Formats: sequence, C-alpha cells, structure tokens
Amino acid sequence: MVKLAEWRGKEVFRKYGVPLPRGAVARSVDEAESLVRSGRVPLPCVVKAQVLAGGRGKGGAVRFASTPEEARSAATAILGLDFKGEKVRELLLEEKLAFTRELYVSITLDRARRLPVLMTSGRGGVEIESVPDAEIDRQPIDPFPGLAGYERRRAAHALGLSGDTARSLDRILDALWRAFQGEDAELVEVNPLALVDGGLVALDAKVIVEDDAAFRHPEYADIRDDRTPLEEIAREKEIAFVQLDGNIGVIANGAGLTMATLDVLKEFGGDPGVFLDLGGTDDPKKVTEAFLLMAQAKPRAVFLNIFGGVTRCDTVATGLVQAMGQVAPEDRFPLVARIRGNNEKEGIEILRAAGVVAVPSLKESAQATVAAARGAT
Amino acid sequence: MVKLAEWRGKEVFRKYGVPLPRGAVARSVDEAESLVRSGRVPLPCVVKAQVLAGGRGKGGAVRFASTPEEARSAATAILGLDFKGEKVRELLLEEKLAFTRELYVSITLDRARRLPVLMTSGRGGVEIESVPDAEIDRQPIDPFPGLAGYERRRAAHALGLSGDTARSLDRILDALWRAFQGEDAELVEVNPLALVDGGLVALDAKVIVEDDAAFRHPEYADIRDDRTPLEEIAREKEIAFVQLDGNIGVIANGAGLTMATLDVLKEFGGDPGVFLDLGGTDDPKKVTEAFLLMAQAKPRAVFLNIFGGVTRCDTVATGLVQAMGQVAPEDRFPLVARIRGNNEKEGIEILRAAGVVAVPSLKESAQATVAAARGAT
Amino acid sequence: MTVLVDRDTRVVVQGITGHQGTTHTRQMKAFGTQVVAGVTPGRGGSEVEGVPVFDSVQEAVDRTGANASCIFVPAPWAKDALLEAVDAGIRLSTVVTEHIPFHDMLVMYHYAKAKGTRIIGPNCPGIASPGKSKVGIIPNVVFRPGRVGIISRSGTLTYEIVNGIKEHGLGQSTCIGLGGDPVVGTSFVDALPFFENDPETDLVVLVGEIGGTAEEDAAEYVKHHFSKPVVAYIAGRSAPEGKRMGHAGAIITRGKGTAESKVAALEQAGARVARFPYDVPDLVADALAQRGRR
Amino acid sequence: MTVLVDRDTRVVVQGITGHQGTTHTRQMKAFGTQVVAGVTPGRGGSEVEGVPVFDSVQEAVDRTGANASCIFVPAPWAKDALLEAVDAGIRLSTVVTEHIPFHDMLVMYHYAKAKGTRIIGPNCPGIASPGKSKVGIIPNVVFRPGRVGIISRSGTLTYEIVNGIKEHGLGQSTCIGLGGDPVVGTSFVDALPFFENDPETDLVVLVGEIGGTAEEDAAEYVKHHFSKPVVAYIAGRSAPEGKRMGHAGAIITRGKGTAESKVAALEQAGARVARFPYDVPDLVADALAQRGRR
Repeated sequence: MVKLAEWRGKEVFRKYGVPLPRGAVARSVDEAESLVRSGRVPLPCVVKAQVLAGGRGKGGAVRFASTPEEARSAATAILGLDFKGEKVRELLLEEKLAFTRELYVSITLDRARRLPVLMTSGRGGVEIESVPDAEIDRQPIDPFPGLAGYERRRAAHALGLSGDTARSLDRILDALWRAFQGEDAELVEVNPLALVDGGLVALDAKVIVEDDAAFRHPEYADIRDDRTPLEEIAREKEIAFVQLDGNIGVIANGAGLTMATLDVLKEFGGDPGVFLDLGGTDDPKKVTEAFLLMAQAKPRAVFLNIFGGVTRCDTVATGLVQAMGQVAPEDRFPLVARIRGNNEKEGIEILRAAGVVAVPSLKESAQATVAAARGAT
Repeated sequence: MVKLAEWRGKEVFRKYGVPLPRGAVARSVDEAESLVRSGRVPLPCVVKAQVLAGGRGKGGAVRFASTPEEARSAATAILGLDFKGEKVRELLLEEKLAFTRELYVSITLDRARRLPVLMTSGRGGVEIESVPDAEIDRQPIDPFPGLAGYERRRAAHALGLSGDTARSLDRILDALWRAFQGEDAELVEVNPLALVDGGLVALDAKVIVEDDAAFRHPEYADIRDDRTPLEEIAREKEIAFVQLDGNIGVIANGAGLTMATLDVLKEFGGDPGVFLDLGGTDDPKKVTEAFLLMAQAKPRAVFLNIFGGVTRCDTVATGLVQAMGQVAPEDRFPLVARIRGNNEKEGIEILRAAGVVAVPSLKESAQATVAAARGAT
Repeated sequence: MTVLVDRDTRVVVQGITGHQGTTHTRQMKAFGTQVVAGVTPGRGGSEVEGVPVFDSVQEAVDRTGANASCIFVPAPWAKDALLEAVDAGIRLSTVVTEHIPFHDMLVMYHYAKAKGTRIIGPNCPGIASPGKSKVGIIPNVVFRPGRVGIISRSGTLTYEIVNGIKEHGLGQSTCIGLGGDPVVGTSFVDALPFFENDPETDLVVLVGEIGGTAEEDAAEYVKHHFSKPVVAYIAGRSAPEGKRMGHAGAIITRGKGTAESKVAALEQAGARVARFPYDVPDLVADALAQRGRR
Repeated sequence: MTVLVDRDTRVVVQGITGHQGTTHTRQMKAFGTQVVAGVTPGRGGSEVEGVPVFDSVQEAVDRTGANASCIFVPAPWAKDALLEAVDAGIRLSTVVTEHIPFHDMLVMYHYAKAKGTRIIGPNCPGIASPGKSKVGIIPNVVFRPGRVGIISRSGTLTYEIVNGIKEHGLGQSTCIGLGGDPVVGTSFVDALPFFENDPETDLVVLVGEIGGTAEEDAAEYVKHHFSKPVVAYIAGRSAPEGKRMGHAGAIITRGKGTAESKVAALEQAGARVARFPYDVPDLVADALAQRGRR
C-alpha cells in the first residue's frame, strides 16, 4: 500500500492522458512565488500541501492566491506545517478553475467479486464515504477483456453526461483503467473530477499502488509512505511490523495469531503498542533483527506468542535468547513467552533459564504480560 | 494483409526489444557507401534488396561487402533491379555476423483453434514450408492471459537452448508476442534467428499487419504492398478487386459468388483476369466506380453475375447501364450479364435494351462470355 | 428450438438506426422474426420500423426480454457491441459487420464462449429458419419451409444455392451463413451437431471456399459423427495462391487451404461434392431420394 | 473424495528444489500424501526426497498422473507457475507463495476458474484431511482424524485452533487454510458447500479476520444454505483502521471490514462465536453434544 502524494498521482494521470489543471510543485516559498511570477502557474491559483492525510481544505492546508504576493504568503503559511502528524515539505500550485459540477470517479478492487470495480458518482468533492450508496454507480470490470466501451458509456449516462462531455469521460475512464492495471494500483481516484468550460479536469488525484508489485515498479522505490520511521525500517527488512498507540509489544508467528494475541492482551486490560509478525521464519538472523527492531520501539513489556508447527520451539527459543543478549541494557524490557508445539517443553526450559516468564497458556501469559507492563511504569 | 519490408519489420522488432544487427537503410549508391564509410554500418556487411518476394539470396538480391568499395558495387548491382516484378528502391545494409545456429520463430493465427500460435524450429534459414512438421514445435497462445513464461521456457527447451541463450529467447518471444498484439499483426516471423557470439539476433524480419486494423494504425497508411497499381486504387476505394493472369473480367456480388463465377468460367475454357466483388452494395456511385476500374484492367470480355436478394435486379441493371455509358469508347468490352433474384425480368430487359447479352442461366452465360472473349481476340 | 432459433427467439438489433440496421429490421419482421428492440447509444426512446430503441442492450433485455442480437455496428465498435450483448445475457448473436480485425474477434470469440453466448459471423449473413425466425440478412425470397439444412461460409452464393433448392421444389429447415472471416464464432464443425440432432433436417448442404481447414475439419466430423447425407460445394478452384479472394478468410497460404484439398476430404468422408453451384439442387434431390429408398 | 482431497490425490510440488519446497515435500509425504512429482525448470531428471523432478508440469502430469499441485514458486513467477498447472490439467492447486500482486491473482483466479482448476490460496497453508492427504504446509502434528471441519483465513492461528481441537480429544475431517490475501481462489462461501455435502463432517469452524466481507458473506450463506453447526472466531478486534495487520487482506478500509461487523453477522446467522481462540474447542464440543442430543 504505497500512497502517492497528489502531485505524483497527477504525474501518473498525465502519463495515461487524464486532463489536469496547469500546475507545478514547489519545495520552498521562493520557488512557489517564482512559479507564479514566471507564468508557469497561471493566476488565480490554488496552493496545496502535499500530504497524504485527507481534510486538507478544512485543515488550512489548501489556500488560494490571486497575486504572486498572495501565493508567497500562502506558501509561507503551509510549508513546514504539521498536518495530522505529517510535516509539509512540498506544495502543489495549480491554476484555479471555475467549475459547474464536481463528479467522483474511481477504480479499486472488489474483493468479494474478485474483480476491479468502477465507481462513479455525481456527488464529487466530498469524501465518498459520506455519499449514500444509492448515489454511487458501481460496475465490476472483467480484466479480460478490460473496461469495455459500453461500460464507459453507461457510466457517462449514469452521471447525466452527453455529447463532448460524455466522450471526454470515456477517454478519462479508459485512461484510469490503463493506469490501474499499468501501475499495479489498488486505487485510482479522481475526486473531484470537475466539469469546467473546456470539459472534464481532474482537480485531485489519489493513487495507491501495491507493495507486492514493487518488483515491477522500481520508480516507486523512493516513496516514503505514511509509515512511522520504524515501520519504514521494518518494511525494508521485510518484517510485518505495525506501530499502535499502546505500550506492549507483541511478537508472534503468523498474522492471524499476532492479531489474536493483541485481542487477548486488550481483553485483559493491556494496551498493545507493536504488532510484529515473525511469519514462517525460523532463521535466527531474522529473529534477531525483529527482536532488535522491537527494542527500538521501547515497549514496557513484550509478549512473545509462538506456535511451533513445522519449526521446533527449542530452536526458536535458542534464537530468541541470543537476540535478547544483543539488546542494549537501557533498552531491555520484561519478556513473557508463551510457546506451544514441537518440543515446547525444551523451548520453555531454555527461555526460563534465560529469565523469561514462560507459560504454555495464552490466558495466563497474557495476564502476566499486562502485569509486567504495569509494573514497569 | 500489409507486408512490411524487412527494414520496416525490423523497426517494429526494435520497438519491442528484439535484438538486431547494426544496420541502416540506403536509397542510393552514395548513401550506401557513406553508411559504411561513416562506420554506421560496420564491415564486413551484407547489402539486401528491400523487396517483398522471397528467395532474395538465390536471386542475387543479397550481396556481401568487406570494403566501402565493395559495398558501393553491391549497392550498384542491386538498386534498380527488377526482382520478381518488383523494382528495388531501398537497400538494408547490416553488419555481417558470424553465427553457429539458425533458428526459426514466428507467431501467427491458428484459424482452426481460433488462437494465435507460436511456431519454433531448429531448422531456421530455410523456408519454413520445406521443414518437416515433426521439426516444428507449435504452441497455441491463449490471448488471455497471453504467452506465458512456461510456454516460452518450453520453446527454449524444444530448441535445446539453456542458460543465457534460453533467457535471451524468453525475452525475444515476449517481445514478439507484444508486437503481434500491439501491431495487429497477422504474422511476425524471424527467420533466421541466429545464435551469434553475444546471444540471439534477428537476421531477417517478416511482419504482416492486418488491413482491417488500419483504423488503429495510421503509421502504416503509406505502405505500398505488393498489390498491382489497379489493386492499390481498388483498395483505396474499398472495392474487393484482384488481378489474375487471364483476360475475362468478373463482376459479381459477394466473394463466394465471385469465386464460383471464376470457377465456372474456367470450367468452360475461359481465363479469368479480374475478380471484382461488388459486395452488398446497391449504391449506383459504387457500381459505377467498380465498373470504370474494371475498364482500366482492359478485359477482353466481362461477365456480370448478380444475385438480387434484398436489392432489386432492375435497380442494379439501371446503375450498370449508366456506368457503361461512362466507359471511354476505346476501353469498351463485350458484357455478358446473368441476373437472378428480385425483379430479374425487368433487370434483364433493361440490360438487353442496352445491348448486353443477358441470360438467367449461369452455364449459358459463362459459355457466352468465353465465346465473346475469344471473339474479341 | 430446433437449430439455434425458433418462434421464441426475441431479437435486439444493435445499430438499428443505421441504413443496414433499419433495412434488415424491416426484412426480419417481414420474415416473421420477433424483433423486439433496437439499440443505438444516445438514441434511446425513439422507434425504428415500429421497434423501440434503447441506449443499451441491458436496457433492451430488461424491457423486452430479448435473447438474441443482430449486430450492424461498424467494425471499430463491433467488439464492444458484442461484449455488451454477452454481458447482458444474450445467448445468440449474429455479427453482420465486416472488416472486424481478427485480434478483436479472438477476444470476442473467447469471451463469448466463456460466458455461453454463441456468435454467428462476423462478416456473415446470419441464420434463418423459414416459418420460425431469421437473425441476419439472408433474403426472405429464397426460402420455403422444408427439410434441407444449409451451412455456408459465403453470402450471395448461399442465397443462390438456397434459392436453387427452392426452385427445385424443395425447402429448407435452417440455413446458417458462418461468414468469410478467418476467425468465426461458429464453424462447420460447431454447426453440424445442431443439424444432426434436428428432427426437421434430413440432409445438409455445406458451402465452403478456399482458405483455412474448416472444410477438412468438417469432413472429419462428417466421417465419424454425422449420420445424414451431405452435399457440398467449394468455391475458389481457380483462385491463385496468396491472394485474398474478397473474403478475409479466402486465401491460400503456403500451399494450405486449396479447393482440391477440401473437395478430396469431403468426398472421402462420403459427401457428394457439386462441381457447379447449379448442380447442388440435383445432388440434394438424388440424395434424398436414395435415403428415402433405404 | 470428500472435501477436495483424498487418497487418490497425486501431488506435484512446483518449486520443489527450494528450501520450503523440499521441507514440505518431506512433511507431506510424512502425512501420507502421494507426492508423485516435483517441478523446477532446468532441474529435470534430479530427485528430491525420493520424488522425481521434471522441467515442466505437463511432463510431470504425463509421467506421473499428478492431479494436484502445491506451489512454492517466488511471487514474481507464481502466476506463471499457476497458469502452467492449469494448462497441464491440474484440478487443484494450493498456492503457498505470499506477496503475489493481486493484479496477478485476478488473472490467475479467472483463468483457473474458466478452465475448471480450483485454487487454494495464495499466501495460505493449504488443505489437509487427516488419514487422506495434505496439499500444503499445515503442520502434521496438529491433526487427528475426526469429524470437525475447519475453514480459516489464517495460518498459525489455524494450527493453534486445530491443535486445540485435537487436545480436546476431538479430531478433524478436513482443514482448509484460505490464505490472507485480498483475492483468494477459494473463499468461505466457496468452501462451505463441500463441508455441507461431506458425510464425514459434523460441524465447521470458521476462523476469520478483519478486512473485506468474506465472513459476512459466509454468514449469509450459513443462514440460508448450511445445515451443520458453525463455530467461529474472528481475529483483529483490537486492530485500528487503515493498517495492514500482517496479511495483505487484513485491513479495515473506510470503516469496512471490522471484527464487530463479522461477529455480529455470524451470530445473527446462528454461529457460536468464540471470544478467545482457546474457547473454540469447548464451543465445538458443546455444539456437537447438543447436536447429538437432538
């Protein structure tokens, strides 16, 4: 899930032929002003913070300017802003277009049907979640043969478009479909797609590309997503690692088991702070890496929940004890382990010998972890 | 059926990433020499006539050169040559590569399966028709999902390739498949695909693109195929018109009926010279155009065979009589007409009144046409 | 239903507002076909020949219960028209349009097949069963109800032969014009089983032409799976190699697809092969008489 | 065959020469699975764990009669491996590989469906029926033959629960791990009918997690078409919105796919929903006892 910033989403749109307002990116106040003075961005213009969170308009991260001075002061106001935890480092300046309608268009995956789905609505310009279902037209797309012409016509019809505007939508939908496939996108969204004097124009761009298709898209390798710095490191190391609001770290093997462990902890009053899924690995190096990453998150206690199916619990325990030794003393944390499966007794003994609380029951060990986290306060 | 000259086929190959020898096109002897002198074409090189007919090697339309002087004299020998009725106006000069094997690779349509088919053979460098079936590997390609990796591997295996060479073939087959689809090709053929020191290289290129897909490929609009000048005019006018070796022109409506008419004429000793299918048209302008085109082919006699199903025979007859009046006196020819279907009696009367031999029987009218053609000698 | 169409066939004409669409809507209605709807995007709400026009095939199906379509849409948009018909649940679609790129037709064919829609054509006259229904453009005048089935790759030549059968005092059960393109939705081999199982057909006439191996494949099928007499005619004996004889599919390539090969295969399979189109009715009558005697 | 696999299941392991492929070939054989072939292009002629290795699936099928495959091929080549299996006539393919782009999986799913091959996975532990066969990687130790069916989107959590059932003194008929990706070859709704019709299954345990609507759809199916008792557990009650919880498919997007919604739907459909994974065996035993009393 790599979310592209608006300007980068618009680069994608440009590549596939979606009409856009004239605009450019600025990374400093001077640059913003000179884009306007040079005429590269016509006036009046809009100055938009390039952040991934929504609600920019209400949040003061979008401003308008009619003169170069106003553009400068808008840029000054927005650049460096802390917007929902994200620092504004880039601005998109674009000509401000007068429009008569705001439409919504997107292509995403319909998991239940196992098909991409085209969504269109005449209620653009607001979050699509707030639009009643009856006002959204949904058409599943068969990847073979792809988005058909008659489906594009149907979408135009549902939006009440005809003539040149319908033909313009037709080309835009075709472009979005090619972008969805060509960029391995999870979502391509235009909201609003504005009806202006010259036709339809994408005023915003939301493109999310798929992590798993990264091997086909080196061009996205440099993108910093809205991950925390530790999540970013975990991603590079290919460890499933999610930071949450609490203070207890959870290490388990398998996403489902890790989630279930968080649930159990919460049930007993705990407050999970890190989700770390070891996956199917029993490679001691990987285990060590994961453990050290967890230490960096500075949890008050860590709960290790391992079910040894094919792998042996004693092997995993040995790897963990070694990893524990590498954590700096100031970063150490109480560790509670629950180990089940192949050679569990041997595994528990190894852990206990290293001073780890180790019990086979999920309930008891969860309770012990919550107590340890409180004790550490 | 638009056959691309070798150099143009190679442009297509280059676009999709098929490895080629270094080379360039020359349209004059001076140009040929300077390509070599400037080093754009390395020596030794091969100088090839850019004609559509096969058998260039044996026919003296391919020569080798080791010096700029030899390149010049090769170009002098080939340019302007009349090769199987085609005048040589373009040369392709290419570095001469030493190779150890010549393979054959093509993708074309398998009509019976309604699937594209990949054909490969270790017996490249000769006409594929002369290769025994057992030495050709055929794999049908499902357009969805397209030529699969395992099919490409299978082809490499069948050719006895492995390692880097197999990987090179893999990329070439992928490129040819994309070319076949992207260019709306009827045939993409590499013969030979040569195994040289650095890998596999396409020494020849045969690409035939589909007429009916011309609306998607304006880039091929300028290509003169191996049509006769009259066939070229007919193509522009969208008339199905084929010049044959004989002297009797046949105009009929419908391809099957036209072919059957040729067959009947031949059966009675006639020698068909033009196949002209009016198609479903009853537009008098189209009929006139077709008639005047036929006149330009200077047939000794013309047999008109019309079956009026939806269209009325009298309407067609009226159109024809008008068209006859527009043929220059020196181009006039005896016309025998056989008209069946709606209002056939009225049609026959109109034609007879204009001096046309008109009978309802196919047999009798064919015989009359053959006699007229002989009489006109 | 006997062979693909019957009195319950409800036709939507795609591209009804064009010249061809309108003309043949009239002709189909005159034949007795239930033409229930037309489709031309942007022309919904109008009427052609008394038939209501809709903006989409889905709408036409929903409102009129159409289950077959006849496509007159120009080549660049024909693929889309067919996909629309398939997705709307149309079971049989005659594609009259000619000059459809075969790459488009490959998509059309495999998509329709996967979804269970039968295509006749493209570049074809369609299907007609006198007294029942016609989905296509075969002239009404050549028909009279009877027991001879016809399957043909040709257009006018088919009309000629079907008409000959009528003039000989016989009639037709169903006639299918497969179309002259290299890739067709329904081939001889696809069509023959329908006639084998059709109690209203006593004999089948195959009209073939040069190019491809459809007739050879049909001969193979006839030999092993077809119990009724077969009469055949092959056009193009005098055609040279490498020239497209009007139909995109009528071409002898690299020595393959000659009339000789087809005639030989059919004769070998026990079919009576006519030398001239006008000989077909006699051969049909003979075969029927012989069958009657057994 | 009861649920998708039985003693006649003949497995080819695609990517057998990799670490995972080799390990699980050994495990499958230990389970009693007939592992008849392995495939690694370029490694044909060798042997792994006593299993002959071929260059292509077609060769493996031709030579060993393989009818199921287990795919360990890395993500960039997994699509191709599956297409190869489908074209070679493999009827059931477990795709263990994780991180396959969903765009690839869309192609895999629809192609396999059209050709009649069932995919389990990707990113899944596969299927196992104790005493019969296993195609996948679920640990052998958790099984014991019995009458409880399990369908799960999870991996290790499934092992945990299946093991709990064993430790409770019960056994399993068949266990299917569907995989944690957004697009899976077999969903709860696809798998439930097999268990409904399986005479060896008395009850089904559904193990779901956040993301998508597979559990809600399953609840709808259970309500109307499933006659056996259902016990369920849903992981991810504490997961926040917008974060992928390890599995590509485990994400709450725009308020959709929460555990609450799934639990409510399943309870409404009459399923017993466990609050903790370790409560599942008790609920299973209760449900079976109650069913026994009826």
